[in-house]
Amino acid sequence: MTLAGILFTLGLVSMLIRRNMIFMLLSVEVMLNAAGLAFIVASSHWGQPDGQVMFMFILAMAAAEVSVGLALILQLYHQLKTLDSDAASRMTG
Amino acid sequence: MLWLIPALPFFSALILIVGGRSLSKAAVSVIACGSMGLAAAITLVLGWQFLQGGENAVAQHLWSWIQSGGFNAGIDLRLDALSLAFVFVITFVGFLIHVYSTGYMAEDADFSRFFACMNLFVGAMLMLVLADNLLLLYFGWEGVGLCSYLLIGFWYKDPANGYAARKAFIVTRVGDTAMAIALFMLFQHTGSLQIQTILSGAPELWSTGNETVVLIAFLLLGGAVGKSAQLPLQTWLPDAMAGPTPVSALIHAATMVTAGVYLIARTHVLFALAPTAQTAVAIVGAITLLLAGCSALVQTDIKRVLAYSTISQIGYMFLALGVGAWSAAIFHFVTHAFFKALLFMGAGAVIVAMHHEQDMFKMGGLRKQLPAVFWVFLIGSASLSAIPFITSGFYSKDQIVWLAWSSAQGHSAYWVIAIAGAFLTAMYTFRMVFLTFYGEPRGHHHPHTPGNSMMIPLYILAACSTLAGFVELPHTMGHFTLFSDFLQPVLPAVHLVQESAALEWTSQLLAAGLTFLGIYIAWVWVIKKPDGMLRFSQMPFMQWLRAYWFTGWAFDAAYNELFVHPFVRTARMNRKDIVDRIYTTLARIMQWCHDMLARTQSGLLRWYIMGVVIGAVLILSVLIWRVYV
Amino acid sequence: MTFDDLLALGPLINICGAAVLCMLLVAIWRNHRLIYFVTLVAFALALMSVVPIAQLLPHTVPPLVVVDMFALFNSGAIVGSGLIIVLLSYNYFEEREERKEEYYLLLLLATAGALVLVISRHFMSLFLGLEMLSISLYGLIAYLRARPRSDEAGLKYLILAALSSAFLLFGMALVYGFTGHMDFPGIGNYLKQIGTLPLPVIAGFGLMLIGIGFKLGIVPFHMWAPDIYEGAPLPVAAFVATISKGGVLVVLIRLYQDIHGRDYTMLWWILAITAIASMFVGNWLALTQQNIKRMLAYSSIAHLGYLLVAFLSGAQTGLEAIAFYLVAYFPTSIGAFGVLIVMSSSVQDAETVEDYRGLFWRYPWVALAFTVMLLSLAGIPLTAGFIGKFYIVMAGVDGQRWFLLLMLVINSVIGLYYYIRIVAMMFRTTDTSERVFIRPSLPLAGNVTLGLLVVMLVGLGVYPTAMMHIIQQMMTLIK
Amino acid sequence: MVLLYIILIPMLGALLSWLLAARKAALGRWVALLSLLAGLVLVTGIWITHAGNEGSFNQWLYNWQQPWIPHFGISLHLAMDGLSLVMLALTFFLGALSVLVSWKEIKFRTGFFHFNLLFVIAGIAGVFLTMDLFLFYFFWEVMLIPMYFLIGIWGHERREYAAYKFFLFTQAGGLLMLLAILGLYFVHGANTGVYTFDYFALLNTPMERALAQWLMLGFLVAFVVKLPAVPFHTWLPDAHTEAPTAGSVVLAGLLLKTGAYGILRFVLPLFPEAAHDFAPWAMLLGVAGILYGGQLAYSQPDLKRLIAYTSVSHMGFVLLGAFAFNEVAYQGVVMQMITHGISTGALFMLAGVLYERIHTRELGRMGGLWPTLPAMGTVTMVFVMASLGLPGLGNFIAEFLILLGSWQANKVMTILATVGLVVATIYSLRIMQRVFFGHTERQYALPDLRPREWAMLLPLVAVILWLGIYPSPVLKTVTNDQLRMSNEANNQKPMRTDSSFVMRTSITTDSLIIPN
Repeated sequence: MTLAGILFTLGLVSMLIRRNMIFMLLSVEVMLNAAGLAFIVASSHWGQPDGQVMFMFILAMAAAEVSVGLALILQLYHQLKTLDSDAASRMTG
Repeated sequence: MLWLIPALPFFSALILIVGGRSLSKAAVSVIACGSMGLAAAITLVLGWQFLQGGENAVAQHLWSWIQSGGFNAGIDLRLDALSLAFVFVITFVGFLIHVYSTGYMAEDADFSRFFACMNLFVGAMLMLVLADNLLLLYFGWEGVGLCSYLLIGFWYKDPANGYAARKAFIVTRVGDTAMAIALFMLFQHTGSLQIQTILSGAPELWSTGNETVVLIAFLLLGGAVGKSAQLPLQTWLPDAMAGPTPVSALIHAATMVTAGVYLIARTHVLFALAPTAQTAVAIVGAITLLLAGCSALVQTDIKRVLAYSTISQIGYMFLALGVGAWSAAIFHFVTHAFFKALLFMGAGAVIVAMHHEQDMFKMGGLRKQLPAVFWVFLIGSASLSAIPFITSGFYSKDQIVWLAWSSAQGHSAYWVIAIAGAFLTAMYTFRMVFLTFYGEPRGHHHPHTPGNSMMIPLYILAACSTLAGFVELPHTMGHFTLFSDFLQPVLPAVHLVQESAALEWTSQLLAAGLTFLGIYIAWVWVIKKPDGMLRFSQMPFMQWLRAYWFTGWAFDAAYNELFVHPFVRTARMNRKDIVDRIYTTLARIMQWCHDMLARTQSGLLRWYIMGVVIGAVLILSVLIWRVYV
Repeated sequence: MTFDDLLALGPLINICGAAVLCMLLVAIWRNHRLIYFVTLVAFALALMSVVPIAQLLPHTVPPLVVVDMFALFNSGAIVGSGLIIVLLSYNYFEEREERKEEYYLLLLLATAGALVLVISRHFMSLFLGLEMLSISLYGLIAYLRARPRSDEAGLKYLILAALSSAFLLFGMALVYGFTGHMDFPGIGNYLKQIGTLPLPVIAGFGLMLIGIGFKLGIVPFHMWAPDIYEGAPLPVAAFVATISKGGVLVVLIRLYQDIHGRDYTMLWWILAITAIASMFVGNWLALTQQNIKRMLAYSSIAHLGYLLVAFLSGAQTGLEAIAFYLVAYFPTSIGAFGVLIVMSSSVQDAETVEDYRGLFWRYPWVALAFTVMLLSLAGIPLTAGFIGKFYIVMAGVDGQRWFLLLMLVINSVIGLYYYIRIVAMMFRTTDTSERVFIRPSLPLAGNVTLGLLVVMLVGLGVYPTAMMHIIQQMMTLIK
Repeated sequence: MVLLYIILIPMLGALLSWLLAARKAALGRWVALLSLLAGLVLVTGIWITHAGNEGSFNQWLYNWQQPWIPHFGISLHLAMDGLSLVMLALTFFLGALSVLVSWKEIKFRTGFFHFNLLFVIAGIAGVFLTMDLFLFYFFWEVMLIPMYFLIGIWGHERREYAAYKFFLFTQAGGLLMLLAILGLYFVHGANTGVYTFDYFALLNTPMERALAQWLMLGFLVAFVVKLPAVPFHTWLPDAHTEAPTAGSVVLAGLLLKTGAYGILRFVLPLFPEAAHDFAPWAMLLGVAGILYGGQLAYSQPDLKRLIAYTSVSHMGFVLLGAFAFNEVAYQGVVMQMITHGISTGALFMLAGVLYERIHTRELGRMGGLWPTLPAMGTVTMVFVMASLGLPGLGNFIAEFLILLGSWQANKVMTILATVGLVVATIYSLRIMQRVFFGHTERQYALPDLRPREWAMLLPLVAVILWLGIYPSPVLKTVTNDQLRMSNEANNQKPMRTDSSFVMRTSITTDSLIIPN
């Protein structure tokens, strides 16, 4: 459980400090997996299958997210010629 | 048919307002003077009946005006001796002045507007004196104020006239508010504004000197001093001379300014119950007559002299009222109406003759050019300065002088002041006469005698101001008391404490002597050795004094500093309405919040994430804090 | 899995089926019109299928979902608004994108997600629904690839949404880890037994709140909203503003009720603070906003705040108020976007306030429609928004939440300003000849839809009784 | 049912005139005018028929009720008594005149203009008639939007700013009132189990003092903003100044009156006790308004702005009288509502007529107009005198009665208010001086009043004179309401005054039983 917590925070922090969008995506993944881990632990603790099921869902969803995310990043890269997230700030106010 | 008396002038005023511009001057004069003449005639008839029929009042209820809760005021007229005296003067003198005006205003473009206002005024004034309840009286009271405003500012092109007009209205309005409050109090305590109810009810309701009634009386006095240009609200009258001369004659000499006298006489019961207030009336009158006399002494404008003398004469009336000599006050009112109207119209004649020149120092020597005017003016002046035996002014004023001392509330100080006043009166009056009619012509005009329409009223008034005095003779001279008997049912007789004829003789002789002395000094001053007087008046102190008196004891300056300027300044300062600031600031704050927050919407992904995280941290910490603390 | 279950899940199944159908169609024969109609029919069917379900309620499909009146009502609302959005979409995309068909696919999926959310009473279904919703939203938001802003918005939404769902998941995990239950009632009962809230559970709820709050776009998780609204295609923006938020809100309410959130004052406090913050921040941000899309985003933040006030009033009328407010708010804000849609040309969205200068004198009917929408948002009588706001205030007074109400009043005054600003702009008479306006494509379908919406809003505003009656019954059943 | 017509007539007129104006502008004007005249005829007809039989105003003349939102106990409940009757007469009278006054002034989009104008009037009529608090709030809000358009579209230079200000102020007040209404609703429901917005049901709702005071304030704020009283008055000068003439007339003549009406109809009867406790403060607000508004009026360089501030000053009297709790003051207040509506409306019309001729509102650029416009000058003189409270004109009756009544309640305030009369004189005379008197270099060649202008000004002159010389009809008509009011006040708490007559007004509340 603690490990999960640590992972989660790590992901969060790296999310804050990273500017490269790819890495941001990665750190989100890390956080998600941390959550998944937490579920596993919980389910083993209660001896229920639900946790594992949940983890499956998480994996699937993470995969989907990554795919869509990468596609978007690719497009954005075509336009901005950079992966710097700060470049993608054309809407303000 | 009582209602016709005020209705006629109102009606003709209405006609003139609506159709005045399309009527010819002749038609206008016929309508205006005709209505006045009719009213006067009706008054005579009614007066005759009144004197025949023994009952002491004729009342007429027209319709119920205001009916709200316990409050009830109708359009009720009531004619008794007191109001009859006033109505007579108003209609009769009014009629003469109207006739006179047809000549005086002949050249004016706004002929019909003038007569509309004049008629309106007469109507309102008649309402005032005929009203049976104080609210209706207040109606007339404000109505005459309006007309006075309109007529003072009649020549509106000159802003100064407009200023004088507004000053008159506003200053009198100050007095009116006091009167209004008096009305509230009277209603609160007596549950009615019917004059008769109040007068009959007051003695049961209040013991003498009860502070409520004293307060009421003082407030009424406030109203009175406003209208009658007494201290401390006298400042508007001299400026009011900006109006055409007939206006000054009718409104600011004969009728309106005496409304205060009427009010106090009308509510004399209340004043009798409030000795302090009554003394105040006397003191106000006394002081006013002195101050005004002094100011009159140094004026250069002939009309301003007369204005100040009016103030001073009304001071006499107040003095009389203050010492409980009710009928004496009314008597002086009647005679004063005659001779002051006469004087004003004479002055008007002179002014017309001099092509609207009002400065006495530009006149002189008119005795030759305008003999007729000179004679009537002389009669008027004589009456004003109370030349013994032959003038009405003597009888009325002398009565006051004597009663100021001898009556119950009288006091020797009053007497002294009154005597001094008589002296001053004689002095300034004849200074005026000499300056105007004697000596060498100083102006380079070629005066022409005015037409009959102006002269005939003068002759009539001259006759009146001589004869009117003989309706009331002092004890020392056959004790003939027609007038006071006539007023008896309304106004109680004066209580005398000194009955000694010797004292009265001395008083009268002294007064007469001082009068002649005054005339003599005036003669010396103006004709015998003017240069000597000049040198005398060149002394620094005298110069200061002259300037001081000339401005009417600098009351105007004081009021400007005290009231006018502060009001105007703050008004100017606050033109933008400080309260609005609150809301504009509020709006600005909102805008500021918007700008601040808009900054946070930077479009930077990292920043947004940071936002989320900060939120998360906040929420979690709050939660955990709530648990562990 | 009985037939009743299937029937109870009718709308959901409908939509999912349609989604599959669309997928196949896209594979076989892509034709915009065809797919458009399929989707339309699907939504219509779903909407109809809502009615018969009412008899067999409340119906639980253990363990994941419960179909009670509340759920059904909201499903109806969601499907209905979905229908309207589809109606508005056709021309918008017809003019823009070369590959329009997937749009409907995604839209259907997203709606399905929302429907799942509405009926979910279990972490798993909650999570499933949420992700179905958000993942298809990534696609929708970034749909117009031609436009740079579009996929920027998409990416932002993706990363932030992922982040938030990470929070949500972790929170769930914590709760589950401690309580051993994943279904709301189970959790609720368990917590009732042990009486207090232990720390991990608190933390768990806190994290979940973050995840949900993000989806609702309430302060302080609101920052994404304006960019997404601005970047996304207009129909999608409408979708985000209404359906996704509505669905999530329903879940929040259900969760809050099942775990007896009212017993834990601190949750109440947190929500209260967020509500107030949302109202103020939303209104302030919208105050002089020149871009109407962003303005609507901010105003939706504020409206969520209002909804929370009703929700927090704790009075029975609170839920009624929410239900009614949603019914009033969905068509209103969809209508507002709808006006933007019909006013937009094939190349450019009419999104700045300036585009609407003197609109009334050029296109009076559209302007009137927009005016009605804005007034309804502002809560002026004769519109549904007024009754909605009235309902909320009523709930607040009923629950004696004077302070919240005061905040609400202040905010609705602030809010007035920017709605009226646009109205004023539309009625401005200064001559408009010199500037060139966006040539609006006033598609017939769009106009008709707008007309319907206006009628609906005014109808609700003048004679709300019928709708209230329905809500009443719903409430009697939910207890 | 007739009550419903009173509201519907202007609404239909609004739609018709909008539609017809598209075809021909004049047509729209005529429709608007005729529909308002029809309303006027209807109302006066009611008045005359009921004025005939004595004491008919001591009960509700008409009462009509239909369920609207039964779920909340909201119903379309209209009822009419003397007060409503008089106010409605005023509404249609001024309404018709305001159509006349904009005959030439409004040149573009006349259809939409008249639509808004008539819609405002319909809303106002609704406010005066409704006896259901929800419905009341409904109409209260309905008035605003069209008024907003009137100001914002056809106004002068800074029209939009003024329109916003007007709208936001009144909205803020209105929402607070909504809170108070709902509070009352629930209190009553909790006490009696009957949840209803019905006025008569909510009368005499027992509640503890503190709550009553809060609710009372909630109502009062809305009305005081509308009235307006210092310090909530700042929307008014802008709105009045920027609005087109008709707008100013409707604002000053009618909209402000809804505030006064609200106080008389709702604040005092619903919360007599709380109102009593608050009375001194309310009177203070009133007096502040009288003096402050008067001084600001004096200092304004803009004619319409000056007149606007005079309304602030005059409405102070309303507040003063309403919280004096006695019959005289009450009738004075009603008189004040009417006479102020007429006199100020007339002044705004004159300002508009003047603006059409010399195209300025700056007092500095006027002056010396009397020789060119003597007739207009005379008419103006009448209304200037009215606004300074000259006896013989309606306003005097109103102000005198108010002061007479308030004297019983609070001496100090009354004295200060009486000083207000002097201030009134000062600013009123300033109008005459600056506009008509004085001399001018410019050689004006201006036409004097035209027939249409006579047609709209003469009735006003006639009415103001009539009210000044023979106000009894009005006073008779509104007599019963204040009986109800003052005796509810009395039931709660004996009058704090030694006057003999206020007691006489406490008569049994048979006026509350509604004939069906």
